[in-house]
Amino acid sequence: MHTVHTGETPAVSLQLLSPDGMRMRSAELDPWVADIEAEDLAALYRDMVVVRRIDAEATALQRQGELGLWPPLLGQEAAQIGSARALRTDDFVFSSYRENAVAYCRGVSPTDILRVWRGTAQSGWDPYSHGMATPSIIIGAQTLHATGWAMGARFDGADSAAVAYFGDGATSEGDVSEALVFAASFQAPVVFFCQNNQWAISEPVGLQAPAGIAGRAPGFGIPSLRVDGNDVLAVLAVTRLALHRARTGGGPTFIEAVTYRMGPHTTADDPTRYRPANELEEWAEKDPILRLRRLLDSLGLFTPELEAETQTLADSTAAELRAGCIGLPDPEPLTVLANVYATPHAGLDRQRAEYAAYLASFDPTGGTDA
Amino acid sequence: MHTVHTGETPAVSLQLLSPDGMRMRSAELDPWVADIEAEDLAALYRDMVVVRRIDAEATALQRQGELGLWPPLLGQEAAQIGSARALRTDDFVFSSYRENAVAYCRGVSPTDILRVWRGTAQSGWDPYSHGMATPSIIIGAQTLHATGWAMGARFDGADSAAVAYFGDGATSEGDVSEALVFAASFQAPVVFFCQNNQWAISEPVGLQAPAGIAGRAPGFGIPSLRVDGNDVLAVLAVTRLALHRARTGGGPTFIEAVTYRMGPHTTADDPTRYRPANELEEWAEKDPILRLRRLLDSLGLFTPELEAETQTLADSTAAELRAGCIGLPDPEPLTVLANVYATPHAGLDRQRAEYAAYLASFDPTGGTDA
Amino acid sequence: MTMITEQNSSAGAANGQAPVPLTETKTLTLAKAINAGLRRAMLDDPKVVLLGEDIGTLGGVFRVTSDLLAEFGPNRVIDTPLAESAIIGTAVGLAYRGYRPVCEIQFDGFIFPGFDQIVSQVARFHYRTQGAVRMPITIRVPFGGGIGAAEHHSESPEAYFTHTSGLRVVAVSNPQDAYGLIRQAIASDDPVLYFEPKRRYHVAGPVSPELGAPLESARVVAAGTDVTLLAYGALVSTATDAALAAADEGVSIEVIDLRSLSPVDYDTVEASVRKTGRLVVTHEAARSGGLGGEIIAEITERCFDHLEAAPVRVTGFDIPYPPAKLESHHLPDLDRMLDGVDRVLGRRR
Amino acid sequence: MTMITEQNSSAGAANGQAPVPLTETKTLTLAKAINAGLRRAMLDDPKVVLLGEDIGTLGGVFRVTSDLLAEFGPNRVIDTPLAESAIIGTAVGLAYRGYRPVCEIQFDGFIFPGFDQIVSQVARFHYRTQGAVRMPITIRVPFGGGIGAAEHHSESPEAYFTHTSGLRVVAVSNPQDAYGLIRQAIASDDPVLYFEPKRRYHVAGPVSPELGAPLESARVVAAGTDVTLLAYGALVSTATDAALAAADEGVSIEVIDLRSLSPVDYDTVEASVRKTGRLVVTHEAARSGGLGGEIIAEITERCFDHLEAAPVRVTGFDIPYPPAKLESHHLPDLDRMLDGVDRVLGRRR
Ligand SMILES: Cc1ncc(C[n+]2csc(CCOP(=O)(O)OP(=O)(O)O)c2C)c(N)n1
Ligand SMILES: Cc1ncc(C[n+]2csc(CCOP(=O)(O)OP(=O)(O)O)c2C)c(N)n1
Ligand SMILES: [Mg+2]
Ligand SMILES: [Mg+2]
Repeated sequence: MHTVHTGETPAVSLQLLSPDGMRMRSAELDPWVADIEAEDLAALYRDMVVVRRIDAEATALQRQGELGLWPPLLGQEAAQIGSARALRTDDFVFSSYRENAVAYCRGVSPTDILRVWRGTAQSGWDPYSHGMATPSIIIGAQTLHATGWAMGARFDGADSAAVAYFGDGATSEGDVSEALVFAASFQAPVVFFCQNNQWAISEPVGLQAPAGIAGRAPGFGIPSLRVDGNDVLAVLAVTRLALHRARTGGGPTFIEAVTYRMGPHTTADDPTRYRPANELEEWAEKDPILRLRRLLDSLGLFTPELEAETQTLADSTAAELRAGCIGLPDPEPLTVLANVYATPHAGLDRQRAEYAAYLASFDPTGGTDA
Repeated sequence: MHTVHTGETPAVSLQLLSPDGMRMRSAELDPWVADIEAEDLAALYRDMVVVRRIDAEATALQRQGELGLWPPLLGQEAAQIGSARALRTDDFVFSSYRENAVAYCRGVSPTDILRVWRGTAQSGWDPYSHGMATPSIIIGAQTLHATGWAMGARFDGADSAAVAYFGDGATSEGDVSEALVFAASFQAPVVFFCQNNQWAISEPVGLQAPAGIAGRAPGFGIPSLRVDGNDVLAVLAVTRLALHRARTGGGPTFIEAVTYRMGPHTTADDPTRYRPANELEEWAEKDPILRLRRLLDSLGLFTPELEAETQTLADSTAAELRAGCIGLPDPEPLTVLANVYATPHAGLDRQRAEYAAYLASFDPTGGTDA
Repeated sequence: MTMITEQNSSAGAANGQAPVPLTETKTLTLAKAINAGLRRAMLDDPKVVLLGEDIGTLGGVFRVTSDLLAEFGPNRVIDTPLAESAIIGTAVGLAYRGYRPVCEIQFDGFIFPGFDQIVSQVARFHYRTQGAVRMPITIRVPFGGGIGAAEHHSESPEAYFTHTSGLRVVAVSNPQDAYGLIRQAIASDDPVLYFEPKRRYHVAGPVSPELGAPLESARVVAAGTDVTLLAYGALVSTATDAALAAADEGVSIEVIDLRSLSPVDYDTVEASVRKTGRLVVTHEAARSGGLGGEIIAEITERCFDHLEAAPVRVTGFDIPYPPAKLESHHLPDLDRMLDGVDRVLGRRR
Repeated sequence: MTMITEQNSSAGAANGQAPVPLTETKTLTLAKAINAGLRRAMLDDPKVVLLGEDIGTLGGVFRVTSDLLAEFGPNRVIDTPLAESAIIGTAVGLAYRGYRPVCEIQFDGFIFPGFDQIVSQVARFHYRTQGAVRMPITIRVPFGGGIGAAEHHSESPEAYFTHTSGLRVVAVSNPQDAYGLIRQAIASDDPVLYFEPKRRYHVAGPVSPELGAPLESARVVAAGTDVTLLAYGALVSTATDAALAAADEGVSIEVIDLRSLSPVDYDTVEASVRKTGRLVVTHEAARSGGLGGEIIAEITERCFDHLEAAPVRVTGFDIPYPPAKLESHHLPDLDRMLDGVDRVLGRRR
């Protein structure tokens, strides 16, 4: 029945790198990575190895009781590095909690990344210093923030773009659909970057989106791309393409990066309760780092120097992370009552004074001042 | 760029009746109205005339101060009658505030339709007696209720379906998108019936859905149909088609009925502030009643008897409506505190007793009992 | 039956008059005073933008934003799609970029789809980022009943927001405050919920171009010595009438217009209760969990030894908003306020 | 640093044991007691269905629904897409069709996207339809802090719901109540918000198969004569400890577990305060607009002449939930409760 429209999600994803490291040609994407030289490939490789190492070290710190929780990105390095390396400093990222590789690319220090997870602060960095908002834990909420920021950029006549990162599960939240509506209506320069890592905690993507994810945005009037999220080159290319559209008045673009969460949802999760046994192995063959390494190898670029230098950087970053984490000071008690408001607030000022007096009552030296 | 998917909404709507009353052939839709005889056409005509009269009478009652507000359906008679007449009694309707013709088809008395608008009750009828929930004023909320009801029908193994009525503006609300997600995931037997009447108060549909409305559901995995909403036969056909899918395990269907709100948003609205001058005239040519009348005429079925009988029914219904409205008793004061809970509630029982005593204190005869 | 409806409660700008800049004291309706305040704020700061449903071409269902689209254009007066979470959520993004968004929620009952963005995002970004990110967002909400409207059009949701740390909440009662406080709300670096008493939109009063008393301050409307009567929004005028009626019976009521619901100006309230020893709080919102209980608890703590009697509440019942024909039984009116005064004076029958 | 996280706070059903029907008194953790109550309700009534994120295959992030999918199948234990408004909204539709849905909200802070459906729909259908449509919906919410979690995982949003007419609200503190009240909540023809003290999920206690005291009733946990200390949820155990500590100093505290937050069992509270003359209310939620103020206002009205001192609140501050390393400064603990007791006794330094 031809007039019944059924959704169709492109079965294949855009690729520039096959799982065995072959460089595929794509008339559509090649121009967007034409400037990528050997050293850029090496840099992407280095990035991915380092963020995987950050991830492993943070996981270890959590296991050792130094972090309350950690949401690993293992397996999603290409999706995050490829997209984040396409950004300019004047762009702005609104992410979820798993985008630690994106934060790394935005210049956030490893220690700052950990503050939230160690529980010393609700956010680890000043968003304005890095062009990246602090992670949103409320699923999907940040897609509206990104859209609003982008509307503002358009009003300002700036050619900056906002990027909203979110997961496959997030696509079910009303906020994400509303963000698509507003982005389309106001032609906001925003890139919706969905990492479809196949799972939302224990729920497979098929529960959230039986018809697939990339097919959703077009119905809202937003062009959509489905990319192999484990192919760092293809991700870089499509993100550049989408950002270019945004900067040149082309409005929003939706990207589905098909990837895989190789670890647990967080360190508190036990995926053996729900994940089919062979799934991990299947995806291990499509590992994003291995893939780029194979390409580098085939091009003769995977030199001992690169390997050593990468290793050194990963080691030093991990060491910095560990030392930074353990060295994070506990916040001062009275900061619990600080910064609720930007301006003085009678009620809170009183509560702070009372609590300061209360704390002082325990201190024989009569210490803490309000 | 072939891999960028852009939304496309079918430019044409399904039709069985042209604006000048020609019966168009459609291999797809004809089977769904093959059983429609002369008397059925006459009945549809009668329905539409009567509900237009109800609408006019209610509008008049509002102007005369007998109703607080009235949301006219003028122009949307075919969309509502065509769809509602496709339903069985065991189906269930979850509507918005404008679906008074649907309520009429569900056997709700004109007086009961008015209770809400006269302000004597929050809802005018028992939903279970009519297979129709009381109207939702919160835009879009009812689409989730319909989806949940339909999930229940599926769990029960029943072949009943739910129908959610909503407007073009409602498609922007997160709830409506979430309803599509749940309906698709659980293959719920629900029909999403969107009356695109071109306006959401003062906002044109292009603001809500620059890419059109019918194209949205497929991205969620829900087949979609776009129908001429001023063509009562085509609306009947597509609704039957969608209900059949629902009853036979085919899951949800989305219908966009393209129609026009010929009146103000409500009696409190002034469309001259925002509506282009010629728009109303253009749509008047596509009037749903005129169209069916032309068909009846061309078939020699528009007899003086039909005209007279229709007129009589419209007159008597209007008279019933007016008398019923004016005769609606004001609710008893203490009902203000009734039915908040289904079971006794200490706090409320106390407030009721206190208020009864308070009221009694004004009554020299010592009247009202708690 | 007279019912104030969207159209006939229009602020009256439909007549095509351009908004008048306020340079001297003028008589304006409350709705027009807000309009004038919005306009002043938009003229003063190009970063002030308005977002909401039907606020542009139509000028809002109450016409509060009349003529602003024509003056400031579609990048500053934004007719948004029908989605409250998105109205608030995109305002957050705009604030992130340095804007000062003013969101209109069409009616009180439609704020809840945007509740998550208000409570979990708007209210918390400053705390979350240790002060790095400010949320100078104003959320305008026509609130309260008494207009004979259908469900969801007459609610008083303010207590949900006064319980939400990180927000400021104000409710205005007259044109002058409406003008001064909308400007202060927009100028505030904190998010402000700004409640507008919709059944008073039409009432006119003098408005000077001053900012008036600070955002956090209450105002003694009528001095008195026997009982302190606290009100806000539309009920301030009822409370003032009650005070006049009580005066006839020899009872001297001090009426206080709270203006700021969060924080409450306890200095002003406390001074009054220390003087009168008796407190009545009135609001349209449900009694349980309403602002009245909070204020009574706080005042009892601060003034226990000065209280002559237990403070009394005169509020809406613990019910969903009732149908129009019953709302007069739900809303505090002059008689119920006087009954509350009687109770706090121990005169209850 | 020990932090209770989702995994290690599992109710322990991960070991594959089938749930045990409760026919005699057994020792169960609070989480397992809820599981047993859910199971009992599902066995008793085929119309009871569970909806939520990760509640099926995973058994919930706290494992409260462990093994129920296997026993009752996917039409009764429904892993839903990630959308809280839809979880509540489809439950409304299911209730319309005669079901008794039990919704799980994964963590307290995730209830707000579903707020509109709860406040404007679930709470109001019975009133709206003059009793024709019932909403026997239970909404389970793990609540409260003290588990060292990230933002949105430690909140106490109960006051938003106690201010919402049409809802019933309960909070459980121990396995026995958890079992009895979840069954009563599900059996209730009214909607019930059921708050689970997540940091007490692991604590075990005896659970008999009885329904226990009625849904609306409070419970005197420890009798006393000097001060009434009101608590609910996780703080009941802290309050009990505080009473023990105070007893050592010769102060006799009557501890009451509120259990029902809406309506409050004022008969029980009033009787206690008439005896002691002094009231302390404690909760983790922010002080302003929290349940404490409401109860103090009501009790002040009912027992004014019996009060020896102004009632005192020991609550969380008026702040968004703080980072984990600061939560011990926010949450009422034994010392702060004793400080509150000192204050109400006029012993405050
Ligand atoms: C509004 C809200 N509901 C529920 C949660 C609990 N939760 C945290 S992560 C998660 C799954 C998210 O899945 P997805 O969007 O695919 O992102 P991923 O974790 O796979 O990166 C859920 C349900 C939440 N954080 N926010
Ligand atoms: C959640 C919510 N927001 C705002 C409103 C106010 N409102 C009532 S009708 C309406 C426009 C609805 O347009 P549409 O969905 O196209 O339906 P129509 O009125 O055209 O039938 C609006 C904004 C509301 N009722 N509910
Ligand atoms: Mg995922
Ligand atoms: Mg419309």
